[in-house]
Formats: sequence, structure tokens, C-alpha cells
Amino acid sequence: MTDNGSHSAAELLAVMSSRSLEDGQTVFAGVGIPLLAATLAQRIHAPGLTILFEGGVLGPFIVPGELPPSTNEQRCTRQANMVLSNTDVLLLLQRGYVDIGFMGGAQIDRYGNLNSSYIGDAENPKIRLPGTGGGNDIASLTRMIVSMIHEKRRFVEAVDFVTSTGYWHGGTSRSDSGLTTGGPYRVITDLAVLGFDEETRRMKVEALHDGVEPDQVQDATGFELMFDDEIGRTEPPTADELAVLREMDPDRVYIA
Amino acid sequence: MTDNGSHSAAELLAVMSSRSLEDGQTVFAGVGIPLLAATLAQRIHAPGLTILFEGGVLGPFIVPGELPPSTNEQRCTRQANMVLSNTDVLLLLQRGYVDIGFMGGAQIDRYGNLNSSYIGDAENPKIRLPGTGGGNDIASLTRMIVSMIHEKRRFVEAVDFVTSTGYWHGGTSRSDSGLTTGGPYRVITDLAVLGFDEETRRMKVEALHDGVEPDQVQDATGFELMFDDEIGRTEPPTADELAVLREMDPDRVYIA
Amino acid sequence: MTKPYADLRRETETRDRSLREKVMSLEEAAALVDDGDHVALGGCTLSRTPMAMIWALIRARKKDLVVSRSITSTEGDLLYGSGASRHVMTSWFSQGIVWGVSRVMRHYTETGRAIFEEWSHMAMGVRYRAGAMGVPFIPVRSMLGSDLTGRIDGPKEMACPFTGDRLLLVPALNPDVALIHVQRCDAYGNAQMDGLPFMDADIAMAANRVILTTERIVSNSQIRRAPDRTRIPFITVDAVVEAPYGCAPHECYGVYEPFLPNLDAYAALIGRDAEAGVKEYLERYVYQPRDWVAYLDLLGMDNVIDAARRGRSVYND
Amino acid sequence: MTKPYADLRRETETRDRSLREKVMSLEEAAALVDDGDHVALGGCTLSRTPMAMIWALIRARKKDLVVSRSITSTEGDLLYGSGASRHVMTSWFSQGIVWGVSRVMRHYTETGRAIFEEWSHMAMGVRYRAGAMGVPFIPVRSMLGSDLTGRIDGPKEMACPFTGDRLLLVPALNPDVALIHVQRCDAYGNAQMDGLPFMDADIAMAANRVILTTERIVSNSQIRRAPDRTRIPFITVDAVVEAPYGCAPHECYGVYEPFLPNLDAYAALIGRDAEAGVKEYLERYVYQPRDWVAYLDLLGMDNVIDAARRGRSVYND
Repeated sequence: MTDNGSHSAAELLAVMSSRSLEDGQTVFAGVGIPLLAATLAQRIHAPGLTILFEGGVLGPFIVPGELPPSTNEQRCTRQANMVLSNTDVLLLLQRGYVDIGFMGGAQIDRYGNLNSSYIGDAENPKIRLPGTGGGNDIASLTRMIVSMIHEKRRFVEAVDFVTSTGYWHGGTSRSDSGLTTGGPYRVITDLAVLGFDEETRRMKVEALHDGVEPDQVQDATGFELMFDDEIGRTEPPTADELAVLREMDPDRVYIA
Repeated sequence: MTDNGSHSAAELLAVMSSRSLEDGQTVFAGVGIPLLAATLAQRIHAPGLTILFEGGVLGPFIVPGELPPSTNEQRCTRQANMVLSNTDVLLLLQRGYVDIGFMGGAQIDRYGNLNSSYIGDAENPKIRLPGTGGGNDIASLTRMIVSMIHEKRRFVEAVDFVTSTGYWHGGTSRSDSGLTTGGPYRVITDLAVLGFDEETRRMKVEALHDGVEPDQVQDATGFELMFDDEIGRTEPPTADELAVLREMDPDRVYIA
Repeated sequence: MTKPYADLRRETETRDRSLREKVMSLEEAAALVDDGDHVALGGCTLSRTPMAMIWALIRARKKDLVVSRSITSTEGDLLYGSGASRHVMTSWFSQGIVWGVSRVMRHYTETGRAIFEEWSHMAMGVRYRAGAMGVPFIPVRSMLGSDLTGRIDGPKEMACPFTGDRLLLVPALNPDVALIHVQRCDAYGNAQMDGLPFMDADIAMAANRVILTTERIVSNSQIRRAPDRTRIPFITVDAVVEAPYGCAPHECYGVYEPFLPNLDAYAALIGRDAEAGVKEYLERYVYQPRDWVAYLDLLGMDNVIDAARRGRSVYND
Repeated sequence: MTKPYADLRRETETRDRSLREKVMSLEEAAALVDDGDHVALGGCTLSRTPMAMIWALIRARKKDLVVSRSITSTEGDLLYGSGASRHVMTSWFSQGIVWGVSRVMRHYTETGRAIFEEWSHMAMGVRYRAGAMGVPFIPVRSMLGSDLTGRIDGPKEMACPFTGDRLLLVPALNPDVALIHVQRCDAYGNAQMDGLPFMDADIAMAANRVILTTERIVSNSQIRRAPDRTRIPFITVDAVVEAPYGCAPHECYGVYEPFLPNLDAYAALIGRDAEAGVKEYLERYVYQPRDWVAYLDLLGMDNVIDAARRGRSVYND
């Protein structure tokens, strides 16, 4: 992993993801970077943020040093406001109570379609991946933030399999398919913060991290990126942000 | 009300209804005669009978002298095995967990259609009745036992309004309408026990109560009844049965 | 009747769903309800009726509300009689089995001055559930063949594309406001109910605003000690009002049973003259009292004590 | 895939749904499962997995089971490796985030010897819920546009007759058998679960037979003192088996957390050689032990004590 100075790539992803969250939002988060990002946001600038776990947890309070190993185990329910069935927590997405869902994936394409099912041909795959889980539901029903390491083998011309629909074939094709709400909101990598063009729905670079040049991002991407006329620069992680992350994950299970 | 000797008409209905229940069945019962009938069956011949209340109660144990005033109040939950939402208890009918539902109504016709909505024209009714409640769901989704006082104004040529579909227009019309399960099973009155012809689905007399003659039943009915070639005779309520009823309802709220 | 999905999503998105204190008075909560709103009521018949909030809406002279509920009892009479609603959507409408058919409901509907839109009980529940799930309909196998479907707005028959079965698609209900009374909740609106759940969880999730009245407000940390008992999450709630005996003269599971003397007196009053009776009751019990406690005082200390003694008896076993 | 309604109703009608004792051994309960059955598993990932019953089915040499679950962890590996199932229907299949993708799942699916039928997590839940409600489908607004719908049997797109929205109708799942592990139930099968509910209540209602394993069997009168805590009613249950630590090495809320040393050792074993590894694990932990307690003995007293200490800590606050 890239290490921009005094922090790891994982820490950079967590910090940049957390800054994409706003106070008062309700956020669907998995364990790892998403949960760290959401917890960091609660501590720094979004005290009224509500976290949801796919295992059926609404409004947990994460205890530093006791990060849950998955979102479906009892450790997730610590001091939660409510536990409910997986079905019902996922239906909150469909009903519209969720503002942001965090996602990952093995591959992403220019329209934000994600693959977490098959590497190679689905009929005869090179690798059978673990599958969608609630990922497809998040991608279908709310705005998603994708958090990924920026590599050419991950940012591909065409995903081998559309597990989670982004802007599909671009333009209005997503809403034409029946997915009339949500869609990819941001892609946050260790190189840049990316968004999607309003019209074509192609991925575009919004801001570069400290010390990263545009070519470096394009070189790490398997398709042609759009660049804003004036490309922003993200502020590097602050000491406060890094301190919170390291307090949350003292054993560096996720932030190494 | 008719009083056949040493018991009231209500007691007769409760006893005859209880005898239509079999051990092991799951029964949807309202307060009043249905609940008395089900409780009586549990005490006399069907200890494994399960009672359901529309308010959301599964397997209550009714305490003598503490009959609940409706099926939607806390008294119904006394020592119940489970309480659940109204929606979920009614969905048990649709899923198929219920064997028998008890019903009443202001009017019934030859095909077992029931009216509990309007007397007169629905557009301009003489009487607006309280409505279906779960009655339509019971009639639509399981076998029903109707328990009514036998009067010409109740047993009518055509109900003013089909609140709860019985065999609809007779023949296969019920299942043609989409109601492929259940249907009227028995009508129990203070004069007789009635069923429905297998083919035409017309109401027919199966057995007469003690001291009742066929003409008396036909005279109390606003449409032409079918009679079995050999009409049975019901056994009068036993002292045991009446004793249980009077223990359950010592103030004679329902059995007067 | 089915709200377009884009509207449902936009309305929900613009709500403040954050963890924040929402405690207010009955009067302040009443201001969250607009004339003409579809107001769904929690509870069923005489149980967990959000009476204090209905009382507050009538006092605030709300008009043209469409009111929906699982089963409707005397609160429906008061809504008709006060003019707060001329349209009740429910499966059964009467004071209760022991008092017989509602004279007030009969009076207003038979004279064409109010609508009682009748759905089967299960269909009402499935409509709220569809609303809670964010789908425009759910199929049911009920109401087919009956005359009910001809007098209501919405259901559509369909042949199942999987099985060929004839089904009735019942449209989702997404009420503008839900009024729900609970035994306890915190200041953020996390509610934990005991006993019969009725349709309340689905109604809260389906609605666009939720007003909770509660016997008492407990700490958030008490809620968080038993998160598996929370039935309504704070993200759905817009107002929390502490209203002790907030269902009176109806019941609240484990806290009080119905106030029978009041219900008997009401039945006698409307039995003499439905319209004059309900208006007299409204004047005396709804408009005149200074506040909710003054209303309870009218019900009488002996009745409060008796209803509470019977109410908590469910926990004596 | 959708069971015809007439079959569903007939199968349910012929079940003995009366209040009767159903306590039996794991071996007796295993006899209620037929080769080829669709078996739905309660819990999710490492939580409340009905491991003891799965263990008993593998020991009973069941074959060709179609297994469905919310999210599948190591129990899926054991079902593939033993040949008990070659078809798992789930939304995510891997030991767990910290151990990465399942080598066993990869091995069996990539060589075409087993099927992993992938549905979205919400769609799995809605399918069970439709089954529980007795309807042939429920619409969802998910999975549209994706390649998932092309590789599974069943969903159909449709234009909503109310709103015109494009919807995906997901067909009901009515499993032949549900295996569900709970903290406590009575001898009749009234189950009260604590903590995360997962999809268990819907699965139990949807299935045609239910086998409950339980940490302990409590009296029916204990259940009846808190009927609002019952989540699975006895009318749906066919067998009750007391199996302490019945989810080991997975967790049971409030009773024990996962047995991490066993899970780490398992991951290392299959990391070396997926097929040989899972077969070695099966031999040692499933086939050889005399009984379930002998299996726990293999997991080790120190691990039992440690998992239980961590497990009950949720109630220390």
C-alpha cells in the first residue's frame, strides 16, 4: 500500500471517507474502513451521524479498541439504540431512511459499476468472490461512497460482472433500468477523490491527495478518467483525525 | 331467544360449535360464543386446540370468570404463548396455519356469503354496520364456522352486501374468484347444524337440534334449504358442557 | 392513493433524522399536523389509542383529516363529531363488542356527512407494511369476490406471473403523520412497547412524520441496555410528548385497563342522541379542560386508580 | 421455484400443529430431513448458526440438500466438503471479513462441483418474508440492472400497475425445513431469542418443518410470563433439541462469542489445501466425536470458558 508520509493508505482512505459524511446523515457501514470513517466523522464534525449495520443494528456506539469483527455479531450491538432483522435494516434503504452507503469491490468501471462476484467469466470463473451481501441493495437504493485502493487491476475498462449497479451504461441508463434513486456519489482512493459527471455519468477526478499528480491517477486507472477544469487538492489527514483512528484501532487491524 | 329447556340459545350455539372442533386444530375465535365454544372444546374433548385472537394473541389460556371484553385488549394475552401484530396473526390465515375461523354476521345467504357492512343499499344504507374486521380474511382464507340465531331476517335470499365471501354464486365460483382454499364449513344455529352441498354449494341441513322439526328450520329461513336424505339429530348439551360454560361465564354476559 | 416513489424518497430525505431531542407539548406536536393530512393511528380498538394526541388535534380545530387505523373505536366518533375528520379508513368501526354498533358512526355515515372506507383487517395491515417496506403494493389472497373491493380506492386484481393465481394487489399506505402511544421511549424517540404490538411498527416506518406520546420518557442509556426491545427507532420520530394515561379512557398494556364507567356513560349519552351526545362529550371532556391533567381529573381519581390496578395486574402472575 | 399455493396449504394442513412435546435428540431430528430437501438456516455469518444440527445432518450422511441462508460462513464449507449440499443460495459466502474469501467455496464452485446461487441480501430476506406471508412474491427495487438477475432462477421484472415504476418481483421461498438455534424455548417450541433477530422469524413461518436447537429448554409457564418476547410460535415447530453451545465455533448472542482459536486453525488448515483441509476438519470434528459434548471437548475447556465469558459480557453494562 502507498504511504503518503506519516499515515498509511488505509488511514488516508478512512480520513477522506469521513470528510464526505455530513452531520445528521444516516450511513450504512461495513466493518473496516467504512466503520472507522463513520466513527471518525462522529468524533470530529458529525456528532449527529447515525450508523447502520447490515446485521441489524441501528445507532451503535463504537467502543475504542473493541471494533467488531463483522457487522453481524453481538459486538456490533454494544449500546445500540435498536437491533432489528437483516431484512428490516436493509429495507430502510428501500424506504429511504439512509443517506449514504459505503461499498468496496474487487473491480469498478467508469460508471461506478462494481464487481464482487466473479473474476473472469461467470460461467467458468478464475476466482469466485464472496458475493454481493447487501452491496447490491446499497448500490441500488442509496447514494454510495466507494472506498478502494487505486490500482489498474481494480479500475477496469469493463467489470467482469455487474454485482452492484452504478450508473450502468452511463447517461440515464441507471434510472431507465428502474433504479430511480441513489447512485454512485464518490469514489475515494489512496490517490484522489473522484465523482461522476452529471450528464455522461463518467468517473471524474475531483481532488488529488497531497503529492499526487493527475498522470499518476490516470496511470493507475484502466479507463480514461475525466478531470475537472480546476482540480482540487485534499487537505492531508490532521493529527486529530489520525489520533482518533489510532485510538479506535490500537492494534492496527484495519489501519495498517 | 329460543330456550330449549334447561339451556339458553346462546349455550346451545356454544355447545354445538364446540363439538365441530377437533383436537389439534388451530382456531381463530372472537369473543362471545366463539371463545366459549373453543374453550369448552379444550376442556371436554380437544385439549390440544390452539386459539388465536385477531388482536394478536396465540394460545391464550382463558381464566374462568375473566373473559376478555374484546380480542384486542390486554386481558386476551393472559398466559398466552405469544403475542404478535394484528397483521402477522391475520397472515397466519393466509400462510395456512389456521384450520377454522369463527364468524358471525347480520345476514347470510344460501351460499354462505355474509354481510356485516350495510343493511339496505350501500350507497344509501338503512344501517351502516361496524364492518368486516378480520371477517373477510377468515372467510377468504380458511374454513369458517358461522354461528347465528336462526331468523328469516338473517337467513336471506340475497345479502345486501357481500362483506365476507362464502361460496359466492355457488358451484366453483368461489375458487374461480381466486379464493382457492377454505370456504364455509358449517352454520350452527339454535335450530340446526347446517353444511353446504359439495357440488352446488347450497346450504343444507345436516342435523336438527332436540325438538326441532324440518319445517321449523325452513320457516325461519328466507331461501330454500336442502335437506339430507337422512337428517341427523344432535345430542342435547350435556350437564358437563353446560357446567363448563357457566363456570367460564358466571355473570352470564354471553350465555344469557 | 399510492404515493409516487420519488415523492416518498424526497420527503424522507428532507426530514431531520439525526439523534436529537424532540420533547415537546401536546400543543406543539399538534402544530406538526396540517389540515387535510392522512393521519394513521396506532393501537387497535380500545388499546394503546393515542387519545391525548387526538384530543390535542381536536382542540387545535384540525379539519379534513383522513384517518386510518386497524380498528376504530370511540376516537373515531370524536373525530367525526368534532369535524376533525370526515373520512375514516379502517376495518371495523364501533365502540366495542359489548356496547354494540356506534350510533355516532351510523349517524354521520348514514346521513352522508362522513365516509367510513372499509378494508379487511389484514389488508389494512399489509398496506401499512408495504408502505414501511418502500414498495408500491403487496399481493394478498383476501377480499376477492367480495363487494368490499368495489367501494374502496385502489386494489387491483392480477394473475400471478409465477403461479397464475388470482391475486389482489393492495396499494401501500404512507400516512402523512402517525400518532402512536407507547409505554416508554427516550427523548430521541426510541420506543419500547410491551404487550400487543398491533400495527404500530409498520405504521411508524411507513409514515412521513411520527408523533409519539408516551407514559414516560426514559433515558437513552436505558433503551441501549436492551436494544432488542426497541420497536420504533428514533430516525422515524419527529416529536415525543410525555402524556401519562395518554390513552384514557382506553387502555395501555400493563399500565391501565379501560376506564369503564366513562365508556359506559359515553355509550349512554350517544344512545340518547348521537350527534348531541358526542358534541356534549366533546365540550365537557375535550374543549373545556385546561389541560390533559384536568381531563384526567374529570375522569376521576377513583377511576384512575382502578384502571391502573387492573392494568398492572398482567404482571402479577 | 415458487411452491404452488395448493401444495403449501396442503402440506401445512397435514402438519400436527397442536401443543405437544417435541423434545428429541439431534439424531432423531436429523431423521426429519430428507435428501434433496431445501434446508434454510437461521442466524447470519458467525451468529446463531444452527451448527449442532448441521453437524448432525452431515453425520447422518444427508445428500443433495439445497441450503439457503442470509449470509453463509464455515458451515457452508462443511456442507460442500461433506457432500451434504452442492447448492447454497445466499448473499455472501466466506468465513468472515478477517479471514478473507473461502478457499473451500472457491474450490468447489470454481471446479463446477457446487453451486453458489447469489441473491442480494435484501432479496433473500424478502423472499423468506413472502414465504412467511403466504404470497407468491413481493416486489423490490433492488438488483435491477445488475448481472445477478441473469444467474438465478426466478425473479421477474414488471411495471407497477399503480405507479408505472419498474419493479423486480422476487418469488417466495418456502423451505422444506428450517434449522434455527435459539437461546431458549419450551418443550412445545415457543422460542424467545435475544439480540440480533436476523431472518429467523420469517424463515420459521415460511418453512414446512422447523427444527429448533436451543441452549436450554425452559418451562412453558416461563414463556407465558412474557408472551411479547416469543418470536417463533410452537405451531410452526416440529422438533426441539437441547444443544448447549449449539453454535460452536460460531456465536450465540449473550451466551458465547466465536471460538476464535478453532476458527483460526480452520482457516489455516483450508489455506494449505482447501479440499483436503475441509475433509480433515470434518473427520476430526464432525465424524469422529462420540456425541456433541465430545465435540465440545475437542474445542477445549479453555475455549468454552473464554467464549462464554466474552459472550455474556453484553449484559455487563
